[in-house]
Amino acid sequence: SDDSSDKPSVAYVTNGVASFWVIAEKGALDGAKEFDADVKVIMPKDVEDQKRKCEDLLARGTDGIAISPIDSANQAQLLKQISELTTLITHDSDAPDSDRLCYIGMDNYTAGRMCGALVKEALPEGGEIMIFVGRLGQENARLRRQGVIDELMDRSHDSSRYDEPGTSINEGGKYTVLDTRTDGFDFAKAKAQAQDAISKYPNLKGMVGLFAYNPPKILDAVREANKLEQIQVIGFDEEAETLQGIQDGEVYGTVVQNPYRYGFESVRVLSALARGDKSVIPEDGFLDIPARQIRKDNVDEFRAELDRLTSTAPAADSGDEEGSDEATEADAAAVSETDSQ
Amino acid sequence: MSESEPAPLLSVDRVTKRFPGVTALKDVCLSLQPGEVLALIGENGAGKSTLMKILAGVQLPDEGTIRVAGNSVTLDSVHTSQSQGIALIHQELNLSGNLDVGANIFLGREPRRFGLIDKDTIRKKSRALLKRLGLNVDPDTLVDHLPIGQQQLVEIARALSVDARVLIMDEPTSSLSQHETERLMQVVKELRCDGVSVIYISHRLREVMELADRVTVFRDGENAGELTREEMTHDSMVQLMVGRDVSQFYSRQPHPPGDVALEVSAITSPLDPGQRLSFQVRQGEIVGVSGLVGAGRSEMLEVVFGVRPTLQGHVKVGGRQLRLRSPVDAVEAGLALVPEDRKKQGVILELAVRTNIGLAGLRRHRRLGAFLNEAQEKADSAAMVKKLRIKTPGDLQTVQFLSGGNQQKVVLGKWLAMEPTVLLLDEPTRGIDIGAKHEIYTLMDQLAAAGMAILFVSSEMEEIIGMSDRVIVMHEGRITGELPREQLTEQSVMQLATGG
Amino acid sequence: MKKNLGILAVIAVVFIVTAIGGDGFLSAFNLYNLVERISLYAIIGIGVSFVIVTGGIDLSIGSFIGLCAVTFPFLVIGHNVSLTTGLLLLLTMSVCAGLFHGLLVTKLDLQPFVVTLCTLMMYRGVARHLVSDSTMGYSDERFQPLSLMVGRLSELPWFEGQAWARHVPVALLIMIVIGVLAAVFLNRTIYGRDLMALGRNREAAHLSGINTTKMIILAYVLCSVTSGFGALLFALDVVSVQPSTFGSFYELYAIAAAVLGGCSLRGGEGSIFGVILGAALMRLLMNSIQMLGVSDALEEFVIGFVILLGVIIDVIVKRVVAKRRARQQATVAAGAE
Amino acid sequence: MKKNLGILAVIAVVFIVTAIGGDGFLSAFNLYNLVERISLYAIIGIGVSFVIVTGGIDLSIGSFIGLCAVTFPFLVIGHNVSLTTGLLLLLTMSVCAGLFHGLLVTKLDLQPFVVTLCTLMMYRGVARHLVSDSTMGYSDERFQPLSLMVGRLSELPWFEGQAWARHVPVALLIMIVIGVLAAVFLNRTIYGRDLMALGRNREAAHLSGINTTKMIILAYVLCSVTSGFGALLFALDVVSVQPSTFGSFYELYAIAAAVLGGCSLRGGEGSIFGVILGAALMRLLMNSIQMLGVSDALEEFVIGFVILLGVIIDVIVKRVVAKRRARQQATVAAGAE
Ligand SMILES: Nc1ncnc2c1ncn2[C@@H]1O[C@H](COP(=O)(O)OP(=O)(O)OP(=O)(O)O)[C@@H](O)[C@H]1O
Ligand SMILES: Nc1ncnc2c1ncn2[C@@H]1O[C@H](COP(=O)(O)OP(=O)(O)OP(=O)(O)O)[C@@H](O)[C@H]1O
Ligand SMILES: [Mg+2]
Ligand SMILES: [Mg+2]
Repeated sequence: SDDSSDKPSVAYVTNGVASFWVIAEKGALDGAKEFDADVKVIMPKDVEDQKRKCEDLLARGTDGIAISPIDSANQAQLLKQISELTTLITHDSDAPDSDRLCYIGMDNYTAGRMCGALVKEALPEGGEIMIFVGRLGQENARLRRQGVIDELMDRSHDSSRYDEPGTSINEGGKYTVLDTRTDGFDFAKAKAQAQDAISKYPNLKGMVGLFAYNPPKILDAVREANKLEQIQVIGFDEEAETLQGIQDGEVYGTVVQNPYRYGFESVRVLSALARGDKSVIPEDGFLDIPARQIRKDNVDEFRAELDRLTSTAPAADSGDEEGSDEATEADAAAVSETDSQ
Repeated sequence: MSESEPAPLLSVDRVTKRFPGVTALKDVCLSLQPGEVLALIGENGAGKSTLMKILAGVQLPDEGTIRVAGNSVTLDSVHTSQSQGIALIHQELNLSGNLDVGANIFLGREPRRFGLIDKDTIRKKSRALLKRLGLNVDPDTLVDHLPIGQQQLVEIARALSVDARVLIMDEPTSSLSQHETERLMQVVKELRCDGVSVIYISHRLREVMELADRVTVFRDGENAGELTREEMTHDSMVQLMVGRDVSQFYSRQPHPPGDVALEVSAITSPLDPGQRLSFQVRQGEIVGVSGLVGAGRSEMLEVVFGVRPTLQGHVKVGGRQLRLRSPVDAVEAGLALVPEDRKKQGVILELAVRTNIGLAGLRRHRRLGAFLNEAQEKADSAAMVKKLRIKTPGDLQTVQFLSGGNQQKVVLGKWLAMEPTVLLLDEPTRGIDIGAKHEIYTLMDQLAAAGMAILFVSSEMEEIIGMSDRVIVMHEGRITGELPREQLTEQSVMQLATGG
Repeated sequence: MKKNLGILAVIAVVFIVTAIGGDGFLSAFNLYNLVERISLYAIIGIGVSFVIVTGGIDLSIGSFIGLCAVTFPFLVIGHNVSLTTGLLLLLTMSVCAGLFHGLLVTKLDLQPFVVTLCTLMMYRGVARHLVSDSTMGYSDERFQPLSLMVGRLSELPWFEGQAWARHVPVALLIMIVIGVLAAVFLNRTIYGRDLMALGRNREAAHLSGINTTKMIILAYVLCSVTSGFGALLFALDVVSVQPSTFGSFYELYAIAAAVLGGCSLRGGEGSIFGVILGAALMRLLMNSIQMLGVSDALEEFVIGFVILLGVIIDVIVKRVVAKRRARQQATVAAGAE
Repeated sequence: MKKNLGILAVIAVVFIVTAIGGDGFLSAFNLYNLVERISLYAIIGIGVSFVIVTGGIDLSIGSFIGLCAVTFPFLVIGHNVSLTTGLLLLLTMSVCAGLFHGLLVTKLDLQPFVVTLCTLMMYRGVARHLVSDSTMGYSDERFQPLSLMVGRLSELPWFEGQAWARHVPVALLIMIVIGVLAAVFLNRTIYGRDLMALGRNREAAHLSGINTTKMIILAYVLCSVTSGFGALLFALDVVSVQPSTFGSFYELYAIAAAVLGGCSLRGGEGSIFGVILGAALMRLLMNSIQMLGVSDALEEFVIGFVILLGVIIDVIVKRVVAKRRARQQATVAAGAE
């Protein structure tokens, strides 16, 4: 389909495979329609896969790549190669030292601190906290976790800190972060770990899930243990179960990014650049798409918005892409308006 | 041994070997003079192979001493034994089928040039060795592609390639036919002239009489006696082995045959698609199939039993046409095949004697459609162990611990237990001792008398002539002729076997 | 029973150590969870042991579980198929997968490892493509009736209100039923006997009139069907399913359980009871590690290490027993002279 | 050569299709990348084929690669060990791993699948624990000298300034050297001969006076050492190493390559050239999928599917050949009268 030469063809590279990225993909595709570009969305499995697939992209030839580097510190070579051969921007997680023209997304560390703030709200009188995450090897996971911890420990804003897991952290404050559990994206294991934590720590007060799928698993575990009164669940991202939980008052709150906008904006910027329009780049090179805290009060509104954006999530029915397109385009425009004011 | 004799090259002194449940060897002694051919005979399970494995360094004796050229040695590995100049041709084939003939012959002792295997030398030497055994296959052919008879010859070639002082042959001819056997005898005699000492194990007393300078007899893991060349007679040997005399050896009394049980009409010969094979076997009839190694006799049986696909022709059992798609059909139709290679095709080594015997009868005796009838299984195996005199601590012993001959009996038992109407036997007495042979012959006779049709392939001329009412002779995949009992002579058979 | 002494010992040790060292390990809640997990993993372990007995192996279990777990809601929610129809389609799918494996292994005589390695990749790809990588959920009330299978026994009509039933997962019941059926099949029917025989020596079994082809195919079908059913249980328990990861490595868990339980990958040996023990040991371990607060990083190490230990102990025990037996009989034999 | 016809055909087809349909596929840049990847994966494929020839298997390759890749910078950067010392330690580690596998498989007669399944988990755990899950980097200039191995041939003194050398990865050279050595070892030395023999019939080999134990251990050591070296190349190429994921599934890629190349997991068969072809096919496929713009979701499906296809074609070709041979023989026999 990419024969028409005037049409810029750009690529949107994620850092893994997850429903979070499926929403972003939707944004990217809508963006492509909006700004008349071809977009190829690539979801690599791991660092190596990301390298290989980017190389292949470059070989095929593309007018721009928006990438979420898995390990920006060590991917300098790759990013350099990309920026030499085509235009490079980053999204979701930044690579400040590279020649990327801009970064679209939020600051995971800050988001982590926002999450920590939610915990504080949920547990004003403090208590024992457990953190659950897929992998700690990942930049965003580490930053979020650190943000939560630093916030709870009332430390200064410094994203370079790192507390090794395995030791419980308490610096005299009300909050004790007992430990961090990693499940390696095995959902069954994620749930098992939540259950086991509940069994092990009888007076656990708060459970924080840093990856999209964690909060629902935690919620299941807490429910099964009938500890909804005792244990507060705080999470990340916008899984349906998480939002439902917030609505039912079983989950206190969650910090959501805006993956749809990641995709949408990335394509917007890239296609503009491809057409030689540099104006789309903010002067500080940071196109902020702030994270938001979702609580019981604003969950309905957020859900409505999300439903509009993902009304044709391929899962629902892969049948009729066409019919819903205009709608979503309109929505997309609407969103960008609402957010830009 | 007395002073007059020279110091023996090899002497075994009061060796004992125990296995779980069995004492395979009890204080056995044995001595071997330089340039002598010593025959070692005994019933199945007498302990022959065990002693030979000990001499080859495969197993260690529990008690007793072994002397080579006067000084006692501990043969704790195949290597030490080989370095003492002892080479063993095992009773069972031990070849790596994925390698070619040459590689197998020199396995573990490859000649080298610049540290690398010297393939040319191997090829040259192998060709010579094979020629000496009258086997004209290319050293580069994969062993997998050779029939079992020819594989046996490769085994022998390997043993010859180690120019040993002591060459042990554990039933080397069990899967060879007349022709190859004579060739082997010749080779053994040559070796004797070259001063090589040979221990020759066989259940074919004919060969023993022809070759041996001296015979040592084992019974139940003990020395049962010794015979000099002069004392050697068929009966004296049998007497020592079995402990009773087995005169009137072939007990075949032909009956007037019933109607046709097995009818094979115009099936394409597996070896020579140009040829068609047809014959009949009637109820109560015992039909022998003779021919040289590689004549395609096994293949023919395999086609009849549905193991090998046939291009054309059909097989009728009891007048009913048979779908030759797999042994399943054959077994359902009441056919049974005792295959040539018992280790690979006959028994399941890791399973108990009882399970093996029960295997073919499973379906027949099943209860409620799908459940095992364990009582029946137990009864059958008990019966067979008794009937065939299988030497085992109990029918729960795993088959791999049985002696070669007893394993063969287990295979027979498996099929007799399911009472077939047509019995196909491929080398049924391969590696079976005189006593047991006699039992099997009597059994065949009884079964035939009871109306069973028996078709048996054998490379042993005596038993072909002794047992068959009729003989089908094959040569290179064709049936070259059929001989009624009264026309049976070695000459008539050999003539047809070598192509008519 | 007797052949599982080694692993039983290991289980006992781990259990005691954790009971002492880990707070909350003996809590009703934890034991309930533990038993439920054991049941789920034991079920797929039993499935694969059919194949292992034939001397084969099925590496595709994990991604097949992923495929089934994704397909079911894809049908029921995405395409408004009724539960029963959905279940039937799931069953059909499983049977087909089994047939496919079996046919390739028998008719084309391909190596099971290779075949199922390929299908491992294929199923994963299909699962991801089918729903284009979006997470599927089982929280919809349409799944309610099925969810009973991962609930508490007390939720079933027959056990209404019994106190004890509130602490017993239905999954345990299911596992026991499947286990008993499997054990009977393997040890008491001619089919089980056939599998054992051909697992040891396929040619000899074939020449004994056993329809080896049919039996091997049957084994693969049984394995796939069990995995398909397992997939349902796992999905219902975990509620949300990610196409790209759900079920990955489960084949290794299943195989490890079977091997720990005394199945030989060389074929011809297998004990259902052992498989269940195997699964129990692994789940117990994972739970203990959490309870004892061992760092996640070490978790994999501990599991690998203990399994290896279990297998080694097993071998050594067997050898010692054999030696003793030999010596006794030898002396008997010697005495008999 | 002749036995690899099937797979060669598949490779040709895929190549042509992609060359026509995929823009940029034939670009120097892409071909360079492709060749480099092929070389890396071929190396570990060669490593595992030693073990496969003995009828064994090594599932731990992937996580062992992860362990090595993590340990090296952990030593060099974390503990200021010199490169050479670091390399020596890496070598020692590999040898030990191989010995460990080999001893368990021979002395205790454990099943290779089980042993390496356990070590698969153990190595991963150790790797993660060693650096407490933090990502390791190879971008430090201390690794510069080694990085030549994943650079262009032109960067080596001997090929200074040759134009063509700028388009040839050093990895290819390394792979060719290793390949030739391996091929000679396997086909021309007594050790290789021994491995082949025992792989098919261990007892027979033993009875022929071959020290099977020693040879099997050797095979595992060779495999581990090759993987260890491969780990270094992969790490240097990818630069960033995540303890929890780096190298996972590589064992499957390696084994698949070996099998595609004609190694039989039943042991006793293997061709180094074939292994390289196997690796080539798989990498080519992955590249083609990108070049043709197939959706990622389908990638795994396509790979699995094509490998299976390759194996099937291979079998069918072999059968046809065999049939023809048989018929010829027969006619010869017939004519011989
Ligand atoms: N590894 C073993 N374990 C247990 N018992 C064994 C083992 N090897 C041999 N036996 C037993 O030792 C006895 C002697 O066996 P052996 O093979 O030496 O007999 P044989 O004389 O060679 O008989 P055949 O003429 O049938 O070959 C047999 O009863 C056999 O069951
Ligand atoms: N697996 C095989 N591959 C190729 N050729 C074979 C194979 N098996 C047998 N043959 C050929 O078939 C012919 C007959 O084989 P076989 O020796 O089994 O016949 P036979 O008459 O039964 O001889 P035997 O006396 O050994 O039973 C041989 O010439 C051999 O070359
Ligand atoms: Mg013997
Ligand atoms: Mg034959």
